Amino acid sequence: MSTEDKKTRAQLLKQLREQYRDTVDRTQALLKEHNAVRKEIFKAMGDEPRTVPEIAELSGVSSHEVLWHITALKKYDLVAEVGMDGEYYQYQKVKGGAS
Amino acid sequence: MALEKLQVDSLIVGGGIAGMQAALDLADQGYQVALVEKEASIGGKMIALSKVFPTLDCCSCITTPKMSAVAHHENIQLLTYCEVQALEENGGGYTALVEKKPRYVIEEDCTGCRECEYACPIDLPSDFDRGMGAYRAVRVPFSTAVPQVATLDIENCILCGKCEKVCPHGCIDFTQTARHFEIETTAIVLATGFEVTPKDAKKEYGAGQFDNVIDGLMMERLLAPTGPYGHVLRPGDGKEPDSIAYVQCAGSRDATLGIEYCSRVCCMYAIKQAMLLSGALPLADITIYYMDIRTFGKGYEQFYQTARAMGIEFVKGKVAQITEDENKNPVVRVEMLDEGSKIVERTHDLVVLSVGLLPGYNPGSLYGVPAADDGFVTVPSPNISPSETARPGIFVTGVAAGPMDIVDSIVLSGAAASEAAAYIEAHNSRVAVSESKGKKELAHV
Amino acid sequence: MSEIEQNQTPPSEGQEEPRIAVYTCYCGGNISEVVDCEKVAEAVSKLPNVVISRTDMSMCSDAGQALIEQDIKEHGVNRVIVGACAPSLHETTFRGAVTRAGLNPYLYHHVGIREQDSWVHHNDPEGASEKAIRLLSAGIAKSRMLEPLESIKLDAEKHALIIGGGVAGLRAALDIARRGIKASLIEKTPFIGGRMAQLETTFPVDEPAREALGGLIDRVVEHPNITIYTQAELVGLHGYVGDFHATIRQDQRGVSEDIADAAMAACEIEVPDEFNYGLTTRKVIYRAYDGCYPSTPAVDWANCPDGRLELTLDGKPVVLENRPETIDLTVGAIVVATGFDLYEPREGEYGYGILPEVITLPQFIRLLALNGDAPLEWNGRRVKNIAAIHCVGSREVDGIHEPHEDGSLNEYCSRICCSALLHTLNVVKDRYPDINVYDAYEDIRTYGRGHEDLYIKASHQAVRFLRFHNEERPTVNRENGDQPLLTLNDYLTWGEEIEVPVDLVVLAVGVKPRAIDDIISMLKISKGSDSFLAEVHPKLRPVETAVPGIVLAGTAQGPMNIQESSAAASAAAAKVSVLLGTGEVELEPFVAVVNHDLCDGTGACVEVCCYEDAIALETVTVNGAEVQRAVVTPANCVGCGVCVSACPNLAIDVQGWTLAQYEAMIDAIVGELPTLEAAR
Amino acid sequence: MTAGSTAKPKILILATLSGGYAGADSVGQLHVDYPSNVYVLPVVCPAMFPEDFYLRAFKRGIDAIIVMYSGTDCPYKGGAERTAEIINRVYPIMKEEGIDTRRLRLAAICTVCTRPYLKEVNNMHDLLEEIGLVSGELQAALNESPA
Repeated sequence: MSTEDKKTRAQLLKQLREQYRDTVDRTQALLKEHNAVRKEIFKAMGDEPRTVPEIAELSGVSSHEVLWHITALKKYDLVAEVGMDGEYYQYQKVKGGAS
Repeated sequence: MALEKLQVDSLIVGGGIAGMQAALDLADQGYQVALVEKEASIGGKMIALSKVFPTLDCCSCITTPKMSAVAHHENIQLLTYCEVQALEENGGGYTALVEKKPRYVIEEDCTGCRECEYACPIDLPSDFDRGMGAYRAVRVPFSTAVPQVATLDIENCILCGKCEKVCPHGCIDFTQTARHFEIETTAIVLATGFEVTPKDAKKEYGAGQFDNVIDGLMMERLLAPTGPYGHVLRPGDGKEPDSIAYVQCAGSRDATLGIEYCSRVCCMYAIKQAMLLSGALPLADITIYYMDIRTFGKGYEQFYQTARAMGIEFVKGKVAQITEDENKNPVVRVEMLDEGSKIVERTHDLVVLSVGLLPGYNPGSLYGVPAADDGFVTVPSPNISPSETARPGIFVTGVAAGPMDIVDSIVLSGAAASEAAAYIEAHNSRVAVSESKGKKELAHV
Repeated sequence: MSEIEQNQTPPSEGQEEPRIAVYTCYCGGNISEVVDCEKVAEAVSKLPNVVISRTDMSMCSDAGQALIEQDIKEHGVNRVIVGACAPSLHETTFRGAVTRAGLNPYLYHHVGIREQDSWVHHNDPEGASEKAIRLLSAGIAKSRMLEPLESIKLDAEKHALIIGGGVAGLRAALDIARRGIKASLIEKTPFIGGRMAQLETTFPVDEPAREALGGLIDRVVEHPNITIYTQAELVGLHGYVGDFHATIRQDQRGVSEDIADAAMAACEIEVPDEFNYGLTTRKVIYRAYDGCYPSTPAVDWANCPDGRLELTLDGKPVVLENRPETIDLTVGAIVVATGFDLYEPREGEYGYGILPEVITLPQFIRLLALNGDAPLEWNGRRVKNIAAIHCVGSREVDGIHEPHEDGSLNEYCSRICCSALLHTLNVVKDRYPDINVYDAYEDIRTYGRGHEDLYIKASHQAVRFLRFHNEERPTVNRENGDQPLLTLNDYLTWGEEIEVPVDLVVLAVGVKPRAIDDIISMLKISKGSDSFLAEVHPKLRPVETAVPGIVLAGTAQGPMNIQESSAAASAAAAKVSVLLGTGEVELEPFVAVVNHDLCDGTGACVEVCCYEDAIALETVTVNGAEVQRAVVTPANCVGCGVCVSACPNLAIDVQGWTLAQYEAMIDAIVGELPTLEAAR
Repeated sequence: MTAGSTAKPKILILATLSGGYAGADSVGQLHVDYPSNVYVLPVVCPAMFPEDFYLRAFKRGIDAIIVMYSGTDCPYKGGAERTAEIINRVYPIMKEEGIDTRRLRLAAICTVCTRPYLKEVNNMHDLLEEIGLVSGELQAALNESPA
């Protein structure tokens, strides 16, 4: 990419950021919130297999929300399902996956 | 600048099962077809289902080959992420103005490798998984999507550029803008489908606030092999449910919602799900609260009797209210119609609302075909011409023409294709015979 | 998705060493929930010539197909096997995929491991996995011996035969004709229009049935591509898609237009009128109804002694005789629109046949039509109370209902009776508001668009609904009083026993398959478990039969209302247009081939072959000598293989299904299983 | 899974595409369980197989063969009669070779003959439990008539 192209592109991106400022701000806030929640979830999980109610109990995040984040993390290989405890599945951080 | 132009015999609006079938039935007869789908992939509602009644075939096994056939058919132009914005009459046919939304991904170069998706930091509740799972702001819509290309959801993007950095083919293109083009067509088939009763419609059922009260489409995702949890778990806390209840007519045959019609598919999908659940969770108790069981189609009554024989409990009762106990278990209050309307309360782990079908779109103003009182497209002589609308050359199929199941949608699409073909033939013979049509130029859009 | 790639046999130049790719499909869990697909894929990867062995969630998806195409292009794969659902469902799908990648479609082989494996061995996953390996091994063995084949292209007659002149047949004929294809419609009775003509009004739009039907009939009659044969039946059929030869027998109408009315007046033989379901009589020279098509009366030969009718016209004796004609038609496709029969209740079922007050819904509809606006009387009494009973002859359950004479039960829902009954009860309430109407049901199935309104309206019009349970259906008896008594436990009121004296009982009888075994055997199509005609698959090929070129329209396939019949008929017409539109059909290349090096002209094959001009001895020149050798005409060969076993020299095979391939498959089935990694 | 499991008796079904094969698919759609050592091969019409074909299969280790043809519903003219003729000629040869003739069955199975299909399969399975592998019989016959 030539310097000229890069410049044009940078300008376009800037324009796009301007145009979508509201949604970018909203999404950035969402990301921040997700990161905070996940930090709590990971803390609660430690390196042990944990069920959703256990994580919820330890983290103070609602079990509904914990399940959603676990589902998202599992989909992108950051958390794995490792077994079952009674009526609940257990999840564990994937080594090298979760930060 | 002149608009790009596409000339076809028939324009199909909607790429769900009904639209795909109509497109295939026309294209197989040798007509040029343009299929316009507003979403990033075709497949419609059907592709998100688990297994389908009454054969219990896996849904993908029916849908994905049709998706593939549509994509590969030499007579079909597939136009995803596109919407018709205006329609004009044009010499006995129609000209549609279509907008293609920017994907911010160069379709031709994208291989669907999903590197961008893995790199994207934004997790969003996935519409495909009815909010239970997550997807990223840039993504291939689902594993069997057609086309297999990524789409960037600019409304939920922080423009961090991570996707752009990882894409091995340099496909991410933030400079894309909407494109417009015209489709000249003789006939139009509307296959605009449906939405289901919104979660918050029934205040008596918790207005969508209870985590463990879900709708039938959510249960489809839980039962699907590609479902969000990989198991049937309740969304409130991931518990494997022991007791599951279905509330029939949750949004149909309900004067309080102004929806008096029967949605036609809910009895069968509830029974089918109940059967699949008793396979997935052999120890679970499954109850279906119903007013009338309407298993009217070919093989459906036998399916119902099999479900009864399997031990699924059918209770003739109207669910008046759903509340939550302190453990977030849903509690249903049932008017037992078979016991003189006695009121009983029962607690379940998970309640599934058998929500009804609502029209997905009112084509009235744009296409000039009126909707009837029930919101679906008016069909003036349903007995003799079940797919003909009030406007010449415009036909309707699938749930756009009223609630119907997949089998009936597929058959009606064959009928719509038949009617459209006859209309095209009559139109072509009207057009001056001497006027050589020549080969149709199909612009790449 | 997992993949195991090996390169046991390097690609060789020139000669075609088989390079086989095997795909084991999870089928969205349908297979993988029982069969260990990964293990199967690993096992078959060890077999000779297998260069690729993969699994996938859904091979028939676009991505799955793309994978096959990619492997063909990038890995030089020249044989493809997919282990998945039944071949009847997706074999053509995968043939399409390999064709797109430039491979001959007949180098594809499909192995069914769902219907015949995972779905029937739930309790034996180990055995199911072993079976999958053996079936795939057999497929691989066959695949090594596959050869590229070319489909047989034949001219197709742009002409369709439609059997049945009811609304479905008419609709199909019209749609086919409008596509520029000739349509010949045969109707058994003297008049077209079928059962729709017997209705007064229709639902969901309340319109005079004959007006809507008349509009359709007018369009059919006026269309230049359509020929109608009434009093006509199919009596013979041979041939195949594109070139069926149908023999039609047509009775004579019997009377000409000019003497028709006089002849009708002079005719003295009266028979029950089936148009009114026996409520009235008609003469044997008759019109079905005013305004019927054709309008000329016809002679009902079946009810004329010795097929002759003697009349006195203008004082002169006239003898009318039936001299049936035979018509031969060559057609490319056939639409079966033979309609349905009504369930006839057993004697004593709800008092039917014993109590004159008990009639069927179709009879009641005719009664209302004949009655017009006059006060409703039946059996000499003014009708004040009517009871209607749903599900008569439908939803029969083993153990509760007595089987029919042939041992069958009508387990299905007849689909049309609930809405038809409520529509009719609303007509009663509109016309005779003072009549009390009781409606006994188990489930009200007003499922269709606009049908629920019929139920709502009936409720508003004070039709009294009573709900029974299937295992305790209502009874109708006449005890002491002179009125029949409907008795049932009504579960809408705590299951208490209710007795209602009524003047008329209307049975909402179900529909049942037509007795058309002769047509079924001529067409070689099949019935489903409910005895209605079977489609290939309700979603993949909903109006096609397993016989190429023969499609289904309307209630021959199962219960449907008018709207649904029209839709099915139009869909069937679309399939006919696809088949015949180009004037050419493609046939599978699975026909007999003779190896002239082995043939010595015994003629054994010619002797056993039952098909005209399929195989014959011809004089050919071999090494300068004129000898007799068997020669196959592919278009006439059906590929049954009768000649294969008859040949003493093993000189004949059916291509695509050779004896050697079967032997190889058997060897693979009994062979040693490929050894897997030691750990297993 | 090891080679040892090959000792399970094997039932081969030659089923017509228009009859038995579709019937076996119908059984699948009902999800009814039956023994897994049953292998169905689709055939156009079993009239194509000469007598030797059956003998060869038994000698290779197929323990039972059920030919599921379409009977009187056979879509091919003469196919059903011809199949029956050939099968009838196989029986005496089986006897000669010392093979129990019950190992070969001809059954008319239609596309929806699910119960007859299951009956055939289960009966044959039970028979094999009783009479064992075909290899035993062939070995015994070999011992009786030393070459």
